[in-house]
Amino acid sequence: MKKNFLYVIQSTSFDGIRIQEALDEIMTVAAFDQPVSLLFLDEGVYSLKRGQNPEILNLKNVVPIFDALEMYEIKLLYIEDESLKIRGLSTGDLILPVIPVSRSEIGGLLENFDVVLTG
Amino acid sequence: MKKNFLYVIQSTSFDGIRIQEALDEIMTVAAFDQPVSLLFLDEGVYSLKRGQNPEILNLKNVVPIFDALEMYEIKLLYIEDESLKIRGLSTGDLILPVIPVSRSEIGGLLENFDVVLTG
Amino acid sequence: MMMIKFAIKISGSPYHSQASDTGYHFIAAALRKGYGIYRVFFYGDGIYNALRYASPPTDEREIVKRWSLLAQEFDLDLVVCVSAAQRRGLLGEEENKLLGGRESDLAEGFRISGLGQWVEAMLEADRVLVFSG
Amino acid sequence: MMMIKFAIKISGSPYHSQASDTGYHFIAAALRKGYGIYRVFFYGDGIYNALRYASPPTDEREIVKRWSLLAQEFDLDLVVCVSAAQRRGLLGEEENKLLGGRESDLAEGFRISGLGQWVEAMLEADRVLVFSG
Amino acid sequence: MLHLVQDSPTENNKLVLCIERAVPGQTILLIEEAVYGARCDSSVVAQVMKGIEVLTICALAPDLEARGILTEETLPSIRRISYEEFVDLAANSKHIHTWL
Amino acid sequence: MLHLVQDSPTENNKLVLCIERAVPGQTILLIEEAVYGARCDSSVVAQVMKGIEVLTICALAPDLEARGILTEETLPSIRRISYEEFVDLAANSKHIHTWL
Repeated sequence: MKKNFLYVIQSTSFDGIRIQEALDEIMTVAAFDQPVSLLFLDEGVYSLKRGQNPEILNLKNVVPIFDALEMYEIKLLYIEDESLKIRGLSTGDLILPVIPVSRSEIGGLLENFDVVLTG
Repeated sequence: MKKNFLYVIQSTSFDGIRIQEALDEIMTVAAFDQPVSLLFLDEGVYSLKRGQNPEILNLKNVVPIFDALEMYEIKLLYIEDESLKIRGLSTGDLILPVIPVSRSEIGGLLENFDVVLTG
Repeated sequence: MMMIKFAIKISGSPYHSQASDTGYHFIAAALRKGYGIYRVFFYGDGIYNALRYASPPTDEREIVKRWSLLAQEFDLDLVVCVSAAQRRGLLGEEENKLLGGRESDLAEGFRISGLGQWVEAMLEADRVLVFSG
Repeated sequence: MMMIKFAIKISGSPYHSQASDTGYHFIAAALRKGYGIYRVFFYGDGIYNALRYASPPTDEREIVKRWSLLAQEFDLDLVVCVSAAQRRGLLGEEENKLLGGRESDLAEGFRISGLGQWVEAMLEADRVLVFSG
Repeated sequence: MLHLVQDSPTENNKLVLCIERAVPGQTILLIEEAVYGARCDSSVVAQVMKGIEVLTICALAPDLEARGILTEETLPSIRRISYEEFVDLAANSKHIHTWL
Repeated sequence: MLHLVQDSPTENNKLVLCIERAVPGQTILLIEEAVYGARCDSSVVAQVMKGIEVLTICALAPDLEARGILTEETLPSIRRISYEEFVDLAANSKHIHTWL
């Protein structure tokens, strides 16, 4: 059985360990050989920002995990353009290549997947 | 030793049991014979709204606890005018008499107390 | 038509938001209507829903106990994520055995297992729903 | 001039927000600078900071253990609110005795007591500070 | 597709964002604190009214009643639904997303 | 008086509300997610600049650094302070309030 998964990342890497636990879940889905895509929006776009040093706060750095996603065949990373812009960011400020989508397309995008989840 | 306490209530009665635990704390302060006042702002103004029925959700109704505050000599309830207005409420919609203060007065009001706390 | 089956993730702590309440009421309503609940998976701070010794005052709902009762009544599969639970300090029977036969902190009707159980539930169920704080 | 003494309330669960981290770093910095911490009071979901068996992966900070170590190093008074803890399922030594001598879930260096301890701390300390999620 | 929104519109802008992201024909269910967004005099009533033109917006009745929000206080085009109807709605929606 | 703000200005409006509530001479310390509000190109830079005219606004340096926010990205009139300076600031403020 195959389902097409989309995880929506809506929080920064500093909102407790929400993202870290979401990534554990995402890796598990990928380990079941299921296709997974990610969509970053709202505060979630900060989690891909370059130059983060969570180690300063003794927090785990999730950037290497994001980097490893490709090995898990997780290749499609979408990002909401408006979420980036209002935070003064552009795709060049991010650690990974992403596919920008506009806010008005989000509802349609979600329907392209079998399962949509909150990270 | 006497200190003058102000509790700032910033959440509704449905944000977990934040308000219920704040009220337990407030009652304990009052039981130590310390003067306590309350300031409601942001979502917190909803907690005084008339006609709430948390029992429908099997949640505890905190309105009787607010009613009992007077017995504990907790008589000064401040409310931020702007917080009420943006929620379409007026003091007439509330279960208890309150003293309206404007947003620009809040910073000064807080300095009138010895201890300011988050409920 | 076969009845729709749900896979449900609860990731809110019992007293910090309404997530656990809404999840409970949704699941109870679904079961009473004859829908299937393939599995309920407790993740993140949701694992605190399974602390056996929760003893709220008598005038409050018993969040942990009502999960246990629902599980009993409907043969519901309540799974607590092992990694989320270990990180936070809720041990299952096996870990407690290693600690010299200490009694488990896990409430009746819950079991501890891995994230794979959640992925399997998402693959088997018709609908996936998250209640989070 | 006498050194300022702080009374500090932590009411965020360890993994849901940064509250426990910020509180820890503030308190550690204050103690190292010679300020007094009259008491740290764990309330609401903050009580989950005191779960003895928390076992995070080895590459993560140990939130519970570092509180215990700080308490030991600086003779810090860490108090967990009894009503918040009972409601959520964290029992102290006395309740465990009633359950037949079960080992306590409370981590080293913490003690369980009532809200009065928090009010007393607020009255005795020079500054009151809340870290909440 | 069913969108679930749980935050009050005066707490943050999740409800407005959800309305902007949903596409015509989709459904938004207001639960928990988000039911304040069903009120006729909410601060986001203009955006909600605009959303209703192309979306179906419902609100969870027990959450409304618990907060003392009367039927006459809510927008007439927002249907109040029970937990049972919530379950049916979820069963009939191939996609469900919770907006945190 | 010291005001502590911990939420990102794009998550909710707590920072702006705090600026509106603080009175001249008071201090606001941005901690945790609120440090995004120290950026020159934040969405609330106008309100922050207006606040700085009458208030002191600082930001917790470790929270900035952890998020990769460089000194040149933040408003020059917002001082970056260490945990040790945070403690001194709190010790010197008769009143401290955490805005949840």
